Amino acid sequence: MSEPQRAKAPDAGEQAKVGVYICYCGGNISDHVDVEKVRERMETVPGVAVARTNMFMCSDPGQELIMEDLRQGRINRVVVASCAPSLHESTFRSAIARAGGNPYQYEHANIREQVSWVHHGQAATDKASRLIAAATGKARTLTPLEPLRVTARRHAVVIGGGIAGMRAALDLADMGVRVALVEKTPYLGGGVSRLVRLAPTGEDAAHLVTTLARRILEHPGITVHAGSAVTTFGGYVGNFTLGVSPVPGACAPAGETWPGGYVPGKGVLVPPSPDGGAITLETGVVVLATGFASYIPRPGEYGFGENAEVVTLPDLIQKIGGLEGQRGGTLVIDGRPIRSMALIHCVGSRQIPGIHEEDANGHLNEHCSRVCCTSAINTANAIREACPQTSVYELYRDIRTYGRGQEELYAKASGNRVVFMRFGADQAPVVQRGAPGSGHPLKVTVTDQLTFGEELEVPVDLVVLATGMEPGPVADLVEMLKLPVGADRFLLETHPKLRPVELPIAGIFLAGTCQAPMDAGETCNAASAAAVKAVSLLSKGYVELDPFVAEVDVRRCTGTGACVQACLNPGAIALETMDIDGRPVTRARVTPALCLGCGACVAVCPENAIDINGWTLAQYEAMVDMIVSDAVCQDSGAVPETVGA
Amino acid sequence: MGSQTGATAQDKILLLATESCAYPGADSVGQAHASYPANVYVLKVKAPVLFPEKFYLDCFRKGIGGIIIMSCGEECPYEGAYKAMAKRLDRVYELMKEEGLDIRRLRLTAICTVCNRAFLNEVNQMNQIVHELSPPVQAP
Amino acid sequence: MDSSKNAVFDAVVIGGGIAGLQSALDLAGQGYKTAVVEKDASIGGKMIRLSKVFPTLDCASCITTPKMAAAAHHENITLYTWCDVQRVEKDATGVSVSMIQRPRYVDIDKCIGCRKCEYNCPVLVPDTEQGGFSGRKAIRIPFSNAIPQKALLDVENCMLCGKCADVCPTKAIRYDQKPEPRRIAAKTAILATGYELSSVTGKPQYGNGDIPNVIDSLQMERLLAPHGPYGRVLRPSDGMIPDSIAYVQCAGSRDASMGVSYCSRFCCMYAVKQAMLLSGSLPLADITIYYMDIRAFGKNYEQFYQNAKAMGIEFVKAKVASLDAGQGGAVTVRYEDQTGEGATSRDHDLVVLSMGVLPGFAPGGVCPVGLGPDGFIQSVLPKLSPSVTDLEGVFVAGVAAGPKDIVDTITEAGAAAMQAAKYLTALSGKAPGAANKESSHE
Amino acid sequence: MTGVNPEFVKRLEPLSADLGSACFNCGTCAAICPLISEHFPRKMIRYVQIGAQDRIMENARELWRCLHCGLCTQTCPRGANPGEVILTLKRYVTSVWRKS
Repeated sequence: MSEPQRAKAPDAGEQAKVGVYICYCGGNISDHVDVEKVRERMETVPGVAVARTNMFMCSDPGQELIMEDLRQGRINRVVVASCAPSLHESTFRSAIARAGGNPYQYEHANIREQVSWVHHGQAATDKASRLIAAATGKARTLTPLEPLRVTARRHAVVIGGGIAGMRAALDLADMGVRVALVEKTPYLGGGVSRLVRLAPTGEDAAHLVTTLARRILEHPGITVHAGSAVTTFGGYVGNFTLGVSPVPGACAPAGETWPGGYVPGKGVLVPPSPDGGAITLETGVVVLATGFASYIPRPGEYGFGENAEVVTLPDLIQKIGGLEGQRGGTLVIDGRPIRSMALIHCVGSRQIPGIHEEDANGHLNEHCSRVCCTSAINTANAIREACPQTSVYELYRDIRTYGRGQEELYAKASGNRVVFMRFGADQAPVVQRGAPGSGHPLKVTVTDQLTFGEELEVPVDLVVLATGMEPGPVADLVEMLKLPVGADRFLLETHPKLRPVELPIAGIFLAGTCQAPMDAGETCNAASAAAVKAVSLLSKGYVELDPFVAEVDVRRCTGTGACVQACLNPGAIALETMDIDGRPVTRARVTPALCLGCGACVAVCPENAIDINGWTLAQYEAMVDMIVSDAVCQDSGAVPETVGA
Repeated sequence: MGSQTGATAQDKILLLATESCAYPGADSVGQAHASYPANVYVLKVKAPVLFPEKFYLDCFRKGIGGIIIMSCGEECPYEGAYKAMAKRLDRVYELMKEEGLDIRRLRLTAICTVCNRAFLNEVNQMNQIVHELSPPVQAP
Repeated sequence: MDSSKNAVFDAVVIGGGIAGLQSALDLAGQGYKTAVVEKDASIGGKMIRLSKVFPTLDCASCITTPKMAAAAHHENITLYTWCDVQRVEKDATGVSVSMIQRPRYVDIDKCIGCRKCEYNCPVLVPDTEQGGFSGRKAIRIPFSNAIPQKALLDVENCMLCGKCADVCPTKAIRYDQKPEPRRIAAKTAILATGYELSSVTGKPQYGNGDIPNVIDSLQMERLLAPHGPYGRVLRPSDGMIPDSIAYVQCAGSRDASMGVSYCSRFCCMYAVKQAMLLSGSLPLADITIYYMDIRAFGKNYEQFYQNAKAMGIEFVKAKVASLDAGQGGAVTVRYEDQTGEGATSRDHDLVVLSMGVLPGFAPGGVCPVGLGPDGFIQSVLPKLSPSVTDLEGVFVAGVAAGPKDIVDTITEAGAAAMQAAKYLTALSGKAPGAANKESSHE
Repeated sequence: MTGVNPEFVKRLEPLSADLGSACFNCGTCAAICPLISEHFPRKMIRYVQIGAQDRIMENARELWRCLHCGLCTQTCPRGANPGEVILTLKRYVTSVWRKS
């Protein structure tokens, strides 16, 4: 085994004593890995002072094992072998810190997701042994590190002026954080402005939007940049820089309305900003509240685009508004009486490969859009209550009135004699022109599972497609901010339960439907949750960052400048003249807050004089040595051979 | 230098998996309990651009049979890192040829956090390759 | 951890489940001194008792324990476990919570959680933490990953033999411990009181709990948990490995005949999740889910449901009408095959009732907060700020405000912490804007 | 092919206060009915919902097998009162038969 080539100075003189802690994970690991055998093997690994096991290493007693060994001075490096580091690395780092150790003298071996859940028998035990041995190889050379402290601007940029963006902006501003709200259109209100009465409690969308928008416009801590978009992005948590420019053509038609007034379908018109042109915003955090797009049916999908009588639900909602003047009789749309209408659910949602057709870009919307069932039923109720002469049929796959008060809305629809019909994913209803003389322009035929699989024919005057939510058009932001996107193309949170409104990029948060379909209440909850994370991050005036940045060993550096050439974040590393042993010399120097920690510099240094703290090349070499070494175990079938350890 | 004995060491496959994409991708395969050969070892890296040419050649010398660099591809959080690394790999391939190493032993691929099928494909293919090829270093 | 009789905080969170813990962490993270009051002997709520969670199939313990540990170790958080809230009062000065610290019969400061008492206790009773399928001692650590890891004596079953006191290395057993009143004063409160599973006795047609091998969904969570009672899935009556398992959806929800008309929101997904876990541990078993509508509405839930279908789990659209004990421990399920021949019956080795949820807290006489017709705490701003209640300065998070899955609960808990923080800020006058203005006018 | 007829239900309205509109077709009544298997009584409720008058007349004899034990009404999750719907249909069918 090769000894570390470059042990760091602070560690000199202190012999590495590694503690290895192996988790049973209540059988998750121990069902496939012989944990006690692994522990025995680890006791023979050079540098390992103790090796212990526990049912749940993450539990208090498990952590206590580690802390006690540290306190007693039995160990000074820690290796925990358990589940994925994403789950518990921070748990163990903080346990080490509580016991007075340095949390960065820690290495994690992933023997659940990458061993016990994918391999079985002897092979699993052997692989776990080698992985843990490799972790000890790295741990032996880990030096104490301190987190970087970066001053953070008490300022937030919120991108998107729908209810998510407005909710987050108000919460932040009420906590004393200055906020710049950037909205592409000249209006505040987003998706909710395209609604009328919100299910299930019947709030007036215009009132909700107006309430939030007025408070935003009056708030001294909030500046609104409407009709503007983010065009450049740079910096890091606490100190982001965003370029914001006017969107060409994004202005309200002159004379259409007045600043501060509500325009149905659009929102509250924002007074033009005094500065007008392109500006630069310097900010501590960014909240993404970019919203969703409504699915547009393909031409011919349920007769859409081919029949004027086929419309989408969002279009219908705007057309009928509050159903003013439509009391007591038959619903009239554009002068045409609607005696019978069919609402078809799951249009552009819950699409299944092999059954549904992909869009022009090869995408299928496999997700459920969450809000359409309740929205469709809400609309059906409004119509049936205002216009009892209009019959309403709902053709669905599953009724998903999941939320509080929503099942009651569904029951009410039944009471209102909305007729529900259920179709299978592979038996979509067919929309055709009605027979001449039928008195209805369209007919819908459906194999109805509620009627024992009989085929029903429904003559209708209108077909309404309950279209789903799609990810909004944010490709530019995804590109600029390097945002992670899920298989469903919505922005992807770090973890749905551990960190539901956070991204892997520190200081950037998710609010609302840019992440997944949500209703208004859920959107505001998500926005407030994002705001609370942002406020916590800014509360101290500084942000602590991981110390995994490049560091130059000035004794080895000869000032070739290769690292400066290779650096991917210009400015993070530069050549400087400095005094060493009384002589002025040119050496490389890193600005830690700008360093991305990517290591591009490491590979090119001819002198091996630069490394990423906590991820050094020598540590990788040590890990590879331990993986290939047969010191801890022989692979099954291998010729047994003793190796000098 | 560690031991290079035993007929098994050359079978080992190293995955250099990026912390933001491929490493959680490997975890996702685990969450799905999808089995793959146990000679595959995942090392977490911030960005594979860190490794100089020599690192790869040393790995083969030590007996690693195959290396898959599982990067984030175009989604790489470090702008320009992917390109810089791809360029470096061209030189690694040249050096491998000079040393008589089959260049199929080293692959660069992009694996996302939910790319379970792609992950399994890659490791199974590499496993087949290292089984077909004779060990990169001859056992003494 | 547990603190003195009278204490003053910025915020008090009632309920130490995942909602309460997340709210407390988000308040403490901003520097607010926060108390968490929990009726159980451990924090962690329902979530820590689950096996794995949908749609990621992470083990519940792995997701919950970091938050439990973070709360327990946070310098700004004080935990009060095993406490019964008597009164929550709101006046001009803030919120005061009167409660009774129930006796553990163990000196919590002395107990080191070594379990010697538990190992030596001769009294064995059914362990409700394991679905009643295995035994526990009269004195025990509540469950393996409980926080705090402190022993608890069950006085109803203890026969006062004195063995625990004899073996306790720290002399922590206190047979004479008495309930102690405590009082907490704070400026704001978050109600995160969670839920209870609805009762199997709610519908006589489902057997009132008397049919062997009919279990509820939390019992199945224990059977599936890696640290469950058997370590594998066996049916309770005879230890047989079940070949055929059925789920009865809406067994405690969407049913006026049981008095619960609302949808409990997460039963579909936990049934699909359990079915997937079962088909992993029992690859040969047939798994059938009887349902009315599969409500897979959350992020990646539909994809999860479609995966379950692709794995061969059978979904039958029918509300089960009745259950009966069949031959040899089987359970006969009676339902209407809607696209087939009509009313029919099928036998399964094991039947799981997907129970719904009932409010975990009846505030009547305790806290003057407004309730909805469903008995859950009412939000006065369900769209703009769902955590705002009709009591100024008192907020609500999680299932206390209506059924909700873990993802939505955690998000709402963050939102409640935000609203509480704004309320505190407005009170102190340090920041512009006024939270109370918002709660009355939005 | 079965045609739907929203007008049909209006003919039943004078005969009853409850036409099973609350029914969400869960099938409890069909499975709980001790006398008749197949889809009864949900079948009748469903035909009322979609206005399939012909189907009701074709299957009218089933109505008289119902003894009004009340089990369906008692267990209905939506409180849709299937027993009352069957009674209403008996009245309706009788009136049609009388006329013809």
